[in-house]
Amino acid sequence: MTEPGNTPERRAPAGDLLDIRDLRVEFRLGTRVVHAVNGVSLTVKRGETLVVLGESGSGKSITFEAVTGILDTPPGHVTGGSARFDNQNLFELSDRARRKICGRHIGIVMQDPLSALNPVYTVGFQLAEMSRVHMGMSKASANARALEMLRKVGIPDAESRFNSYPHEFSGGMRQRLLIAMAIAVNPELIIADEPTTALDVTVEAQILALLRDLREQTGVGLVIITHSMGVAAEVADRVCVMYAGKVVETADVRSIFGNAAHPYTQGLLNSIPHQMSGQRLTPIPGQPPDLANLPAGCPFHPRCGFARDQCRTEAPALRAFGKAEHQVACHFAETVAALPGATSKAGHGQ
Amino acid sequence: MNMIPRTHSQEAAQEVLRVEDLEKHYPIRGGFLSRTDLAIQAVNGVSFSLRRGETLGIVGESGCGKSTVCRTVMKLTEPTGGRIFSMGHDITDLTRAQMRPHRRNLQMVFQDPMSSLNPRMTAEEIVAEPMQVHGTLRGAAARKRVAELLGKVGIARASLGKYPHEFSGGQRQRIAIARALALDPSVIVCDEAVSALDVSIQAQILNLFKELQQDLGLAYLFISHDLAVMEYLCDRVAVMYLGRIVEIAEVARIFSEPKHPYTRALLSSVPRPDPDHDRSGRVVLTGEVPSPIRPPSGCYFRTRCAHATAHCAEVPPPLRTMGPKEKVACHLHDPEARQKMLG
Amino acid sequence: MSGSDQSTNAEPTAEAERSRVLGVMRSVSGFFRLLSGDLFASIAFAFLVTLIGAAIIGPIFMDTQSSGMNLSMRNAPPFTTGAGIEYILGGDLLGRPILPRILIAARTTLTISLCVVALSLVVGTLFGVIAGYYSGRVGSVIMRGADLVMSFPSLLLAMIVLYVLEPYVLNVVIVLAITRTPVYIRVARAEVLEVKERLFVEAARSIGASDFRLLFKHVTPIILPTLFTVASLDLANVMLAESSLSFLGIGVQPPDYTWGVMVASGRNYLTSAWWLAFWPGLAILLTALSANLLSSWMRIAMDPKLSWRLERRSRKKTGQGRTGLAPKGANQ
Amino acid sequence: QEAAVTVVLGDEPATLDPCYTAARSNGLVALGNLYEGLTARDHDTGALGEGLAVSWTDLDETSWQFTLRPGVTFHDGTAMTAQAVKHSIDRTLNANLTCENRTKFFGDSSLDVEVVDEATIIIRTPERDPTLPLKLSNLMVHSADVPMDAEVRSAPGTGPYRLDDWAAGQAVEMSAFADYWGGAPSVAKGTFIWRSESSVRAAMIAQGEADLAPSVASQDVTDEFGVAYPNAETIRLNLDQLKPPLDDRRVREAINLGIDRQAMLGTVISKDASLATQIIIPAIPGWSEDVRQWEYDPERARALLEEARADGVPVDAEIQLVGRIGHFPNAAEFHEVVKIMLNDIGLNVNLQWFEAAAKNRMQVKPFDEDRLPQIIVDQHDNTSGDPVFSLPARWSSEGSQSKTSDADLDRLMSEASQATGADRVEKWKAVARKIDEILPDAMMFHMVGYAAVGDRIDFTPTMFTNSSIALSKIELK
Amino acid sequence: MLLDFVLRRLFFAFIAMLGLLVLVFVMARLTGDPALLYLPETASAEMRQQFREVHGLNDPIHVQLYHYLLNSLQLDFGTSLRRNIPAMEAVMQAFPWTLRLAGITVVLAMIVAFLVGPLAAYRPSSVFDRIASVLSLAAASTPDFWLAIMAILFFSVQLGLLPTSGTGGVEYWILPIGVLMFKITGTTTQVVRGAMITSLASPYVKAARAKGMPEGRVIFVHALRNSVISAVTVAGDQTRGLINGAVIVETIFGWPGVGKLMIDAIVQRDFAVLQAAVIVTAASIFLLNIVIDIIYTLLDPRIKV
Ligand SMILES: Nc1ncnc2c1ncn2[C@@H]1O[C@H](COP(=O)(O)OP(=O)(O)OP(=O)(O)O)[C@@H](O)[C@H]1O
Ligand SMILES: Nc1ncnc2c1ncn2[C@@H]1O[C@H](COP(=O)(O)OP(=O)(O)OP(=O)(O)O)[C@@H](O)[C@H]1O
Ligand SMILES: [Mg+2]
Ligand SMILES: [Mg+2]
Ligand code: NI
Repeated sequence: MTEPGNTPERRAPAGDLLDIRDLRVEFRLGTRVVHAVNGVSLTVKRGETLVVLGESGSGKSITFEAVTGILDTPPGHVTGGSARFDNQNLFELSDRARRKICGRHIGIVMQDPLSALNPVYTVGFQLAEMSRVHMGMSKASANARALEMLRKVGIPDAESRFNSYPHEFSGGMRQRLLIAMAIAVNPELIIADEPTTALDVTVEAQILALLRDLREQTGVGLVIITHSMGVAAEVADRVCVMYAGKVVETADVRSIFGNAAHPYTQGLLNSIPHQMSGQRLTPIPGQPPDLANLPAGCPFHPRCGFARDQCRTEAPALRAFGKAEHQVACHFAETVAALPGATSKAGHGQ
Repeated sequence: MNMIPRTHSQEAAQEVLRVEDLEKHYPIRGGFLSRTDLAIQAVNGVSFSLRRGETLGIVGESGCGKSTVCRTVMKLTEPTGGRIFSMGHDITDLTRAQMRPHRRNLQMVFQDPMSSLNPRMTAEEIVAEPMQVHGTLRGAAARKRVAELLGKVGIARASLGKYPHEFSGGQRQRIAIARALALDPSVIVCDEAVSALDVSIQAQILNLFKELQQDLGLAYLFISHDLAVMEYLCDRVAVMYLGRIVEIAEVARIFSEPKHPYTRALLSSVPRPDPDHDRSGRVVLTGEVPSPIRPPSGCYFRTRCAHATAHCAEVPPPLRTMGPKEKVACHLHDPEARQKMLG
Repeated sequence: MSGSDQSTNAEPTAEAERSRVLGVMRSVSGFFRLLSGDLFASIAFAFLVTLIGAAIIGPIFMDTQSSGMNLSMRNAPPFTTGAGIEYILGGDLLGRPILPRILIAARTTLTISLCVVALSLVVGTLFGVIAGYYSGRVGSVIMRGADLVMSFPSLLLAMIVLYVLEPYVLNVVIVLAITRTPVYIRVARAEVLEVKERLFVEAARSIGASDFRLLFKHVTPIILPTLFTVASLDLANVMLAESSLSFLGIGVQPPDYTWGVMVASGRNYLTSAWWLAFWPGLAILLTALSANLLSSWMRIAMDPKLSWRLERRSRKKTGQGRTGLAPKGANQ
Repeated sequence: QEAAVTVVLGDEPATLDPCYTAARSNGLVALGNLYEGLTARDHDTGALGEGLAVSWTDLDETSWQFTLRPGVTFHDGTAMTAQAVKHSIDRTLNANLTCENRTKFFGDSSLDVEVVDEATIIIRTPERDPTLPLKLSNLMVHSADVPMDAEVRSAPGTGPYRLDDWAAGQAVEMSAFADYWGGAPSVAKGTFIWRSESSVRAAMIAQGEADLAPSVASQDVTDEFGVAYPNAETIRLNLDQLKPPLDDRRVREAINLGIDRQAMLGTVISKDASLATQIIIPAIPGWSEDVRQWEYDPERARALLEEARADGVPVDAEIQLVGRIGHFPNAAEFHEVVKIMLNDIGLNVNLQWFEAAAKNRMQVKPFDEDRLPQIIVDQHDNTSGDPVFSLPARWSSEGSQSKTSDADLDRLMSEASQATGADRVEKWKAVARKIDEILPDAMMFHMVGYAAVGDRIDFTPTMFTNSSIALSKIELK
Repeated sequence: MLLDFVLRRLFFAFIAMLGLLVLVFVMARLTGDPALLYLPETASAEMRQQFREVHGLNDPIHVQLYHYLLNSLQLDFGTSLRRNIPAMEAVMQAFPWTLRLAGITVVLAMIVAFLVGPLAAYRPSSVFDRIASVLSLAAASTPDFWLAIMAILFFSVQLGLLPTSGTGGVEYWILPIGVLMFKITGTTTQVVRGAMITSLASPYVKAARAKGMPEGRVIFVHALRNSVISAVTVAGDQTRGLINGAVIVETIFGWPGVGKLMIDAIVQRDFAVLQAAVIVTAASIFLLNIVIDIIYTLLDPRIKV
């Protein structure tokens, strides 16, 4: 895709832990090229929780895979942009140096807790591996630390579970394990990719509580990828909404839920079933876009009720809207935000 | 055919599905020398009934037996106990062949719209299949009906010859719904029918479900772990825990004043899409779900219940009728038992 | 047939991708596009097509020479000049030209291999599907039977059956098919065990479809591609097994002949007339190799995670291969 | 380095039991090395000579007296006595053992052995048998300790070598027997090994891994180390006289005329083979020089067939050419050529292959009534030295393999079997002429074998090399 | 648990062997009458009859089978018709040769496969991968008898480096093992490569990279272990094939193994030896299967015995 990237004009504040600019990733599948990430820019500050929100396939995971260097190459290729961690461009590092940062300073909690654990090694081994490789600990002290981590993430009866295999754990416990692994070496940033999607509500609540406690205790920066508006509302400081490989809106959590300015964000909020039976929901019409065949102009225009000619030809850049922290990529954000009923009806109190 | 005489009360005539004491135990295969009589007690005495045009929701944690209820109701697996009545007929012991005519009343929509459609069949073939199997319509009539059904769920005529992979997730679920409608059923069992869809698409499908119910008088047995969806769609909700119904009541009542401690925990765990929601009163359940092979004695929930006492470990609480349409299985809500607990 | 690869689908599940790839493969141009992504597979395909073509039409022009004898050309070395094109690969013991004999043998060899593969595929799939679907008693009886056949030394089985039945082409086919069938039973069963848990099977059952319909309309079409991959690999095995039978003197017998027979009888002359065994041996090797290459290509082509490797690049290489390098256009 | 010789054979011997030496793989190792008979045949001329008996006479029509060689000891050190000889004969003919030497050479007949003294025995036959001394060259003498009713792996014999070791599947080793009556041979140690591929056997000679390999394929020998020898195998096509059209002599004659035997020589059949007119080789008394060789004359063959056709003979009926898989070197090509040639003169011949047991079944009575008319390719090994071992079974009305039934021929044969001396020779010649007149077969070739002889040894293979490798006949260079 | 598993498997193996034995027993007797093979063509019908009686071939087949099974229970597996020794003795002489040949071959093939397979899989479609794939496929597609004879002609006759055949010191093992290895190495390499590609693409390998593990550790600790299972499966299949007799290689190299023994036993209708050989090979194959299943459980904790 050749439309101009939505590079933010402002400089990253000093507190930025991770600063992604104009990231582009494509998958070259022979004749098809899937444009999975199309100029994503976002920042994470120290000690902040950023929730990346978006529907399935909107490029949330791929963005962070590209940043952390675990993208499948081929077919995936980073074709543009930069990602600075602690003012170091990750893309300029050698594989080896990058691997060091990514395991050591950036902890990653993968999307699927069952398949992300190696089925043939005990959980203790996989956990202790972190300290052994990154901190050069001896086997014994690494094991001790692993045990401590197991307790910390709330796995009951940690000693006896130490030598279990991942398949002997329930989904919630596996997810805790992954979190334990990510925090084992005290990283500054944790990227958790849909940490609760596979879990049911009661376990989800436990995991979210765990993450929240963790941030409070260690001050670690947190990126949580999810497509659940509820999760976003629960944990986020800031929210970043993605659509078709682009950030369409980013703001503090209250602005998103209270003052959404992008029609897509509004559509999402309106889609949540939150009334008592009887009334129709107002879904977003149409289908998600084909990333191999993105429409010209604003990628959301075919589904957007506000679409004008400008939207069909000119891709909107991410721009400030209202408060400084609130950015949106829509030509008509002001109109949209001002529409009656646009403000979220979420939260239906009891 | 194994028929039982119809009951003639007004209530029963309206009743399209009734389940009594449904039980499904999956035996665990024992060793060669040592025999085990253990079984996974997936469903353990579940009873409910469903009337025309009504939606009954079942919620509960993963593995509590929701899908097993659906599968046994659909006779996709044989129940190990209890009775199932479809339109007043006892279908519990029917063979596959005998079951066939009853399938026209009972249809199902599955969780994953991709894997519930045969990837080698076109949309038209998929929707026509039930008619073929039951020989209701054939030839041009069938084709006309297929187009009509697909139109009803919002699939364009031009897409009739496409294969499932050429549709999006939401469209696929529409096709699955059209297939379920093909035989004019009175009950549609939906096992997590919208869980795999994105919110924006999920809303479209939920609307469709509502419309169809209004137009066709369908009854739904609706399973989801998304309580917001439940609240939106259901008339009544049953809460299951470890193979048993612990609470069943009208949806408004469940959401406004949950009675069973588990229901309460469940409801307060739901993440609210509202940053200002008050989360102080949240009950976060701790511990793991007990094994369905060796469930705890007495009340199954007692191992994780804040109010559990010795009495709970001894006496399993019966599902007591509380009001006209509500039942709860908790000693706390049984004055007599409550007395014992405190005393 | 859908050759379209522009899926409107935003969440490409593995199954969707798989269907897409199969759709692509089903259309002729799609097939060649995927094939052209793999040089070796293309060569293998071209070789097999040429071979089959030559086996069908070649002998029409040369047949007279291959059955009669011409003792003056006995053991004529290859590339003998002035003896005509059919002697390009030399002459055999009776002075028959080797080239047309190889082509005629190709008919028998390929017919036998294809029949064996087809037979064991059909029978094995049938039993495997049943064993997988009725995984209870019926299934375990079938599987134990398959185990029995598998633990039976295959050459032993061949010898016994061929001694009882006499070594005619049909019997060779039967014997080889018996020994290969368990492979298909196992693969088909394993696949069915997986496929029958898929929701669409359950869905079909829930609309009241009969077992027969489930098995042959819903389950079998899904597992066939996998079985075809196995079959293409098996083609090579069967050819090798057939030639082993010939070596032991219990395979196809003259006047019928296959490459295996030619190698087996030519082996006596390896010191004096190496070409008698060399050419048919080479034919076996190349054909088996081609079948193997095609099979491994098919495995990639049908694996949605890997099939992209086979599609030709649609545009010139942009940027760099590895993510580790900074893109040129990255603005700092 | 000791005078050791390694011989590589095609198969491992099954057993070295002295009464099983008739099987080729056993005989190759055992005969002339481990065991000897009362009489022995000269390896060069085939003439019958002394063995463990120094003389024999016929006392009357049915009894023979043998005088044993004195001072012979078995490998176990015991002396060879008349008792031991009687034991050997009785054991070999013991019906409970199914010894191959009995079934092959003695049939059902029983011999009555009388021990006269330590050095003399008298053997009585149930009926007159002039060939008894010849037959006894095939009956191996062994120690009296060998059990009567049980088979053994090997036994103490009197031969020039004694068995040292037999590692199953690998090698048989033997060394010169110090007390041998005939003196020490020049080869002190012999090792027999086996490889089934002819090319491998030849390669072993070329590499010096072995010194002698009998019967390798002609293409595997080189001028350097290959020696041809007549191997006493004779090939014929047995024509099914009981089924039309082969029951018509004109058809059989056409077959004889229609095969270009000369063209096969040097192509599918070794160039050193010779054309056969009878099933026995010329060296055997009773071979008739009067039987002519059929010339290749396809025109005449076709004419004969036309003639037969005109008389209503179903000349076009399908004829089955029966081959045995791997029968002799180049058997496949041989059969194909025969088929091609016969079809060329206008017959309808189809080639079919059978495994040994299946083919044997077809060759012996009772014959399958529903069979097609058959041409059975038969190879006969005649080293036994007298036509009586070859002819009656094949052509007398009673013969187990015979499809011929001719009263004259039966009479001629029974007279010849009883006759002795020059009379016997003449009578067998008459039989040969009669058979040629009836023409039940198309005689093909007396075959040759090839031996690969390494450059360390001097050895001239003879027709006996096919059944026995006598290490004592090998000289080291 | 493990004991229970082994006992159960042994029980089923016993049943299966019994079935196999009955099958071989009956089928072997359908292949023809030994009396036709062991007696000269000139033998009379009475002599053939006598032969059958002596060797117990006269009874109806079920009676023969009954006696055989009864005797087998007392470990009497009959006597070789051709060799006059207890059939089991003949088999037990040959079997160790086969076992050693099979074992060494498979181990060596596995080593090569594990050297080449992962390297090829690491960069699929790289030059190394393509060469390795085509070579291993070619190796798997070569007729072994052709290869064996060519190897003898080349290494022994042309170069004079190795003995042509037979048994003895190390030099005698090289050619048979080399020829057998050819096909097995090809097949195993293919499988290891395939398994490695799959496991390198799996989420837990991605996760290991995300954990910041060095690449060497990712490949050899995380990816390799998971592909060993499929390698064990093929190695098992190949060993099974070799135990059943590397007939052709044994025939050509004069290797005194059980494959050649079995084929000879059929050709010669030496039923007792055939049956004994089937008992021994089948028993060892069933044992091998049990061992492989136990190895599976050791390699992959998810697999329950
Ligand atoms: N290996 C791959 N090959 C081809 N396309 C890919 C691959 N991985 C991802 N994609 C494409 O990239 C796009 C973005 O994928 P990504 O995983 O980032 O989505 P996501 O937002 O994380 O979705 P989800 O919520 O389902 O995890 C998808 O449309 C997908 O089709
Ligand atoms: N075929 C089966 N064999 C054995 N056990 C089974 C089988 N199907 C389900 N179970 C067990 O029965 C219990 C209930 O399963 P079920 O699928 O009904 O749960 P669920 O409530 O639908 O869970 P989820 O929300 O994860 O879909 C579980 O413990 C499960 O392990
Ligand atoms: Mg994702
Ligand atoms: Mg479920
Ligand atoms: Ni609410």
